[in-house]
Amino acid sequence: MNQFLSLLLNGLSLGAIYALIALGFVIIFKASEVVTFMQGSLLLLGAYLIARLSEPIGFWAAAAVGIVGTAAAAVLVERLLISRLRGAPVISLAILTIGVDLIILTEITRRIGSDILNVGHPWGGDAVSIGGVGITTNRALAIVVAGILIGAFFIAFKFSSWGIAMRAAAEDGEAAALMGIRLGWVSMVAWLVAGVLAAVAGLFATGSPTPGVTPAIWAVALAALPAAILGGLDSTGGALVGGLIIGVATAMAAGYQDQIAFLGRGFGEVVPYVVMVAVLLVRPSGLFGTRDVTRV
Amino acid sequence: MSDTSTATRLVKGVVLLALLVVLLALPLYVEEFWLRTGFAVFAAIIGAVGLNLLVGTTGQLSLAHAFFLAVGALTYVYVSGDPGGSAIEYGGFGLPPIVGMVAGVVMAGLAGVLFSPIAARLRGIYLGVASLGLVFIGQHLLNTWTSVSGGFNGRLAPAFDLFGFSFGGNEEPYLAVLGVPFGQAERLWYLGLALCALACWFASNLLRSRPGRALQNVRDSEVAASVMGVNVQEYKAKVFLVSSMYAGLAGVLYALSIGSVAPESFSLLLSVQYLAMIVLGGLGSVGGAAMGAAFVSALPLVLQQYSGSLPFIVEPGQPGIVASQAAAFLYGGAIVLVVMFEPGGLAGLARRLKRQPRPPQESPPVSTTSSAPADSSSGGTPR
Amino acid sequence: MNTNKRRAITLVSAVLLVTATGCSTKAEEGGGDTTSEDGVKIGRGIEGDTISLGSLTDLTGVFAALGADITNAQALYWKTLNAGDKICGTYSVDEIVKDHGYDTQRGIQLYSSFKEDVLAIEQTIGSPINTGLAQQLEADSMVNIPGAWAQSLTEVAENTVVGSTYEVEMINVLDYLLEEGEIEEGAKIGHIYFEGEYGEGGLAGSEFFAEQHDMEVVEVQIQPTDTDMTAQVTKLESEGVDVIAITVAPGQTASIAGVAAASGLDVPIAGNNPVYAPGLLDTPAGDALKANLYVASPVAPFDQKPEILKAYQAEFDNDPTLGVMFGFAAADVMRQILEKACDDGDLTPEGVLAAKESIGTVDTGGIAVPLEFIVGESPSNASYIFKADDVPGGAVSVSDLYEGDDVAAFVEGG
Amino acid sequence: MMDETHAPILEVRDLAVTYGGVVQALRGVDITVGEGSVVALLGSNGAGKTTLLRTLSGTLKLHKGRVESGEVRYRGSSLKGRDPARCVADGLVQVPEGRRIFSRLTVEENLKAGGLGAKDKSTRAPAQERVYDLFPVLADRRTQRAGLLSGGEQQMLAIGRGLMAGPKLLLLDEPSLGLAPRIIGQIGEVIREINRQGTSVLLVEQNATMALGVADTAFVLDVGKVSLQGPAVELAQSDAVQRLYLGHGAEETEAAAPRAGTRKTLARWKA
Repeated sequence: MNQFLSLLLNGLSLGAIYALIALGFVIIFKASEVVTFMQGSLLLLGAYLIARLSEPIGFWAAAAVGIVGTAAAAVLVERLLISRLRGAPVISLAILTIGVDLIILTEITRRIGSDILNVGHPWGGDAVSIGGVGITTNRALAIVVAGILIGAFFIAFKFSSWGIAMRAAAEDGEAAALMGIRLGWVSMVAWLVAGVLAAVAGLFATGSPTPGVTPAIWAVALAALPAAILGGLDSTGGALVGGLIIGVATAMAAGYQDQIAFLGRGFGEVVPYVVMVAVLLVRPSGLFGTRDVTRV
Repeated sequence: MSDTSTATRLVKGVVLLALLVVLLALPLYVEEFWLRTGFAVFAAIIGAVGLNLLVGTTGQLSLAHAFFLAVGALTYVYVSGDPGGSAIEYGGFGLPPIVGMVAGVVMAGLAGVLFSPIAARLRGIYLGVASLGLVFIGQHLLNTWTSVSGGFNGRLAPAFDLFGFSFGGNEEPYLAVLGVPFGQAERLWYLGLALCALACWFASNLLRSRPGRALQNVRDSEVAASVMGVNVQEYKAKVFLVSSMYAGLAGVLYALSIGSVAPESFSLLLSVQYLAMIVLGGLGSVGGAAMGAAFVSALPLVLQQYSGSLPFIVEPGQPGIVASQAAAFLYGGAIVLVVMFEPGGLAGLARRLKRQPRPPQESPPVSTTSSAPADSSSGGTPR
Repeated sequence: MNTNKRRAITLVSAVLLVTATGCSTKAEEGGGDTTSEDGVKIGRGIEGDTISLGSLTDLTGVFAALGADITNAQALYWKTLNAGDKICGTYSVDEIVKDHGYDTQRGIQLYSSFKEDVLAIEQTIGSPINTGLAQQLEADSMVNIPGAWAQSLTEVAENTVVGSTYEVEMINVLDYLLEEGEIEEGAKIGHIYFEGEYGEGGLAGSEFFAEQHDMEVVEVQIQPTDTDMTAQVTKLESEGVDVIAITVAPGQTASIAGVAAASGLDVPIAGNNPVYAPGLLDTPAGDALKANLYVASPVAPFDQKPEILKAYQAEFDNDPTLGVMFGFAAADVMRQILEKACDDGDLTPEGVLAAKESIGTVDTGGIAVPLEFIVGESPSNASYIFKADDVPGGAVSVSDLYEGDDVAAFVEGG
Repeated sequence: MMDETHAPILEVRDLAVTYGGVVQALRGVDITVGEGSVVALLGSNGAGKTTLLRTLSGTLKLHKGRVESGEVRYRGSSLKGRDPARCVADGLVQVPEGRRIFSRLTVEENLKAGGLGAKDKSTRAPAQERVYDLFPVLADRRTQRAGLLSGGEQQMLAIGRGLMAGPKLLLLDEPSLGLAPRIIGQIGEVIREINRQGTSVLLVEQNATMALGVADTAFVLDVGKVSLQGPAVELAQSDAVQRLYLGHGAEETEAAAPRAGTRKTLARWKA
């Protein structure tokens, strides 16, 4: 039972990180009609900046710079590339982001080289006990911060001008434009928010119990893609639920691998994809996605 | 009009023929490394042409190509390979390689058919990401099913032979042409060239045929296509079949090219590389896919080979950009530039250089948008 | 149009004929061995007074850390040698280094790009690449030093594995812990290992050891891409293990040590040599690693060979890992084999292979464990055991050369 | 009725528009909307009505259309190169054909979205009150998803949404499309009321009965050109309009009439 609770808690913390990234996917999709494959390199970029800067300027300043820098990079990509291709086929745009991802990933990999960069979280490898179940402070904070960020986002999404503009634009871009909503602005803010979310996810994804910044954390975003898809690519709530499902399912599959040994060792790795394909078979637009997303 | 088109076709025919002659003569001159690189390029071309049928022509984004390549490669080594392995034992039927090759193509096609109900249910980007899942699930399967795959390190691929003529391994019967001994690399080159030419020929015929046009209609608008009497689901399933069979053949050649197969070789990166090939080459064009495949698969090797004489690339071990990174930058950058400025890819570029106007159905990039604005005077702009 | 086409075909065919009958450069290439002035048979890979050695390394992929250090160390080794004794008193060594970025296909392609030009290969990183090359190595009599220690590598005569196999390493480190009283008879071993031969090798070692000592092994398999070990360690914790054996990569090692410390699972951690990199000491798990990690290694930590560290640091300014020691050891083994071949009067590839097989015990002067190359057997029964610490290389020896009591039994039995 | 001597709020002079440089949608169109008036623009499918509106609202570029020649002046200054957001901020607001309400947003959110383009943010609250006064049914359903409204209610929401930005000139694109006659009548009354409150209106319609009943002046667009124009009352009496838009035989005539941009008609067939 203790093992179960521990796995659940850790799964939720992992899921919180996935949810942050998945939310980025969804926001960008809604605002720009782009399925971005570069969340992974944005996450890596954020973590890399924070890790490199935390020594000279301290963790908190580094975190601020890293988050701002990542958001700036995302906005730059939107302004320089995406915004100029408004109306281009979704597949072309997705492929474009793969190209950008490849460039950023290669460069950061080159810069990291063979090191494992330490982010220098003030909480280091500390652990806390919640109801008798141990979890690293980093992961506990991840849940809290992700909860606050996602909550804040949902409020903004529901009530702010940008939120309404974005939902309107997502539903009918031309009609929104006719209402005087600047689609370019909506799209830019979306990329900015996604950049922030990716950097924050990177901040926690590289803390204890993961060793630090290596190019491998790029793959974390890849596991968040199924989370976004299974929730429904155009559903923000779906991103949250999808992230948590993937996180918990992955942790459980890894923790109970003896019981599911017939599926092959190391099954936990593929759980996100298995869950996603299973969900898509039943609901082709994801759990909460609108069925009529035919434009993709 | 018909005069010019005849002339164009003639020019095209002569160019193709000259290319073929050059390709046939090359093994007499170039070194084994280039022949092996060439064989890998031929394999990549076959795979890229197949993926292009799916993504470029029918507009279905697939990231699962690596999986279908794996099915082809694994089937080949299992059907034609012998049981073996030391740490991890694996089985094999030891049948003639040609049987293995055909089986590889058929099995990959079968895998495509099995996946096509999912493909039929999903559209566009949902399909893309679901197919991404297939790559991961496939790799897990390969790593787990060690009696077939040989596990993490993989297993050796049996050399190919056809009716006693060996394309590797023992190199029998001995053959020399104009004093050049034809060893494994030379023989494989011709095998690759023949299969590749066949695959390209079949694909261009398919595109020109009635079903080919139907596929393009499916891409442009599923609704419209079905109104016009195209059975969309059936066509989608069929194109998945053909595309994955191409991938299967590419997988067999991939195995022959490496000499062994390891699950790790069939990662997401491979799928992304194939996608890069067809985007760079030009979606929907067979020649473009071939050019893109040559570019993406040969670039890292060529850069590595000439790293000494290229100013921006350092020798391995020195600080700076090494060849494989330079290659990654180059094709990442090329993808961005192509999507931004030349959606027709290399094929579009070539066409533009020739300044030959084309009938519209050959030039457009993928278009999956079907949400025509309500007014009747929408869209309808010539491309 | 038909006549036109026919004319074109005729023309092109004529061109083909002319080009084909023109001299083909490849046709004149004559292989074959010759004999040098001092009566040594030479062939592929030797031009004048230079022996060319190949290197298939990873400078951009997952094993870039290892690859860079080995490559640097070998370059330094040959530079020193070329300035001094040379091989056979005559030949200097030239390296052809290729970076495959841990891409199997690229590795195989690159092999074909230099196989006509090199006498032997001093470094091949990547198990799948080594597996893929096996047939070709045999066909080309290409002596090769893999950057890996899998049992199956020893079964190819050309492969020259510098160190004990993963099985032997794991038995040694566990045996050491038992001897030191860190674990006791009847203990429970939790083993976290990679899928694939590397992991399976380590696991076979711990299972054999457990059998000998009435122990139980709880196995947890992971994939190389896993980074968060929480679920796995949680499982081991709930099983109440007394020691964690690991056959993983450095990233996972840090995570395992970190999670174990955080959850209060304060037990020794025993690892195969690839589990550790000194960079891990900077991570939050650094203290846990220093406290609990024991690693079996084919090469000695720098404290045993300070002169090598000094020489390296004079030349390169990165923080060296034990990859440097391995690079030196591999180059030294290669030198000894070449010298033996030279003594035998045959520096052709076949001669080098014969020298490798007949060389007997190779002593690298305490850089690596003593080696003897018998096809299908672990080249050594010994390992160096080290702990993590804040010193160059990140490792301090806790024992001299160590050979566990059970290794002999394992080698005979297995 | 307003005096025709007022300075026009909108002047279209000799406007020619093509799509993709090939398909000519408008050729030499002249239209004037007087300040404070209601102008009806009639025409069949493919006549160029929607193209004209796109030119006015700045969305022509989204459809790869281009102004080849001519000029559009709104309140005395050229609209050239003005993007949709600028147009809305300047009080030129279009209510698109087919309503295009944001069906997954609530009624109130739709109205808020409509107010986002207003230059002066402080006008949003009063504008919303005005819309609720005009359409009490929307006030009752303010928290409902817009997609759940009836067709007529959706059209009212679309108009209300357009009013949120405080337009000086409201462009209405076929507000009667697909609605029952009774509802069409209501829409006509609403248009009159909006006009009374000081907003000029350009009403694009196929339903000539309603349009000519509401408008002061009217233009008939045919194959990208203005074929008839004049006071709405007079036009309603003319033979041509009687035959084409009010009377019988409309279908046959339309089918027989030559069309610009046949491909656009085709596009409709496909969709």
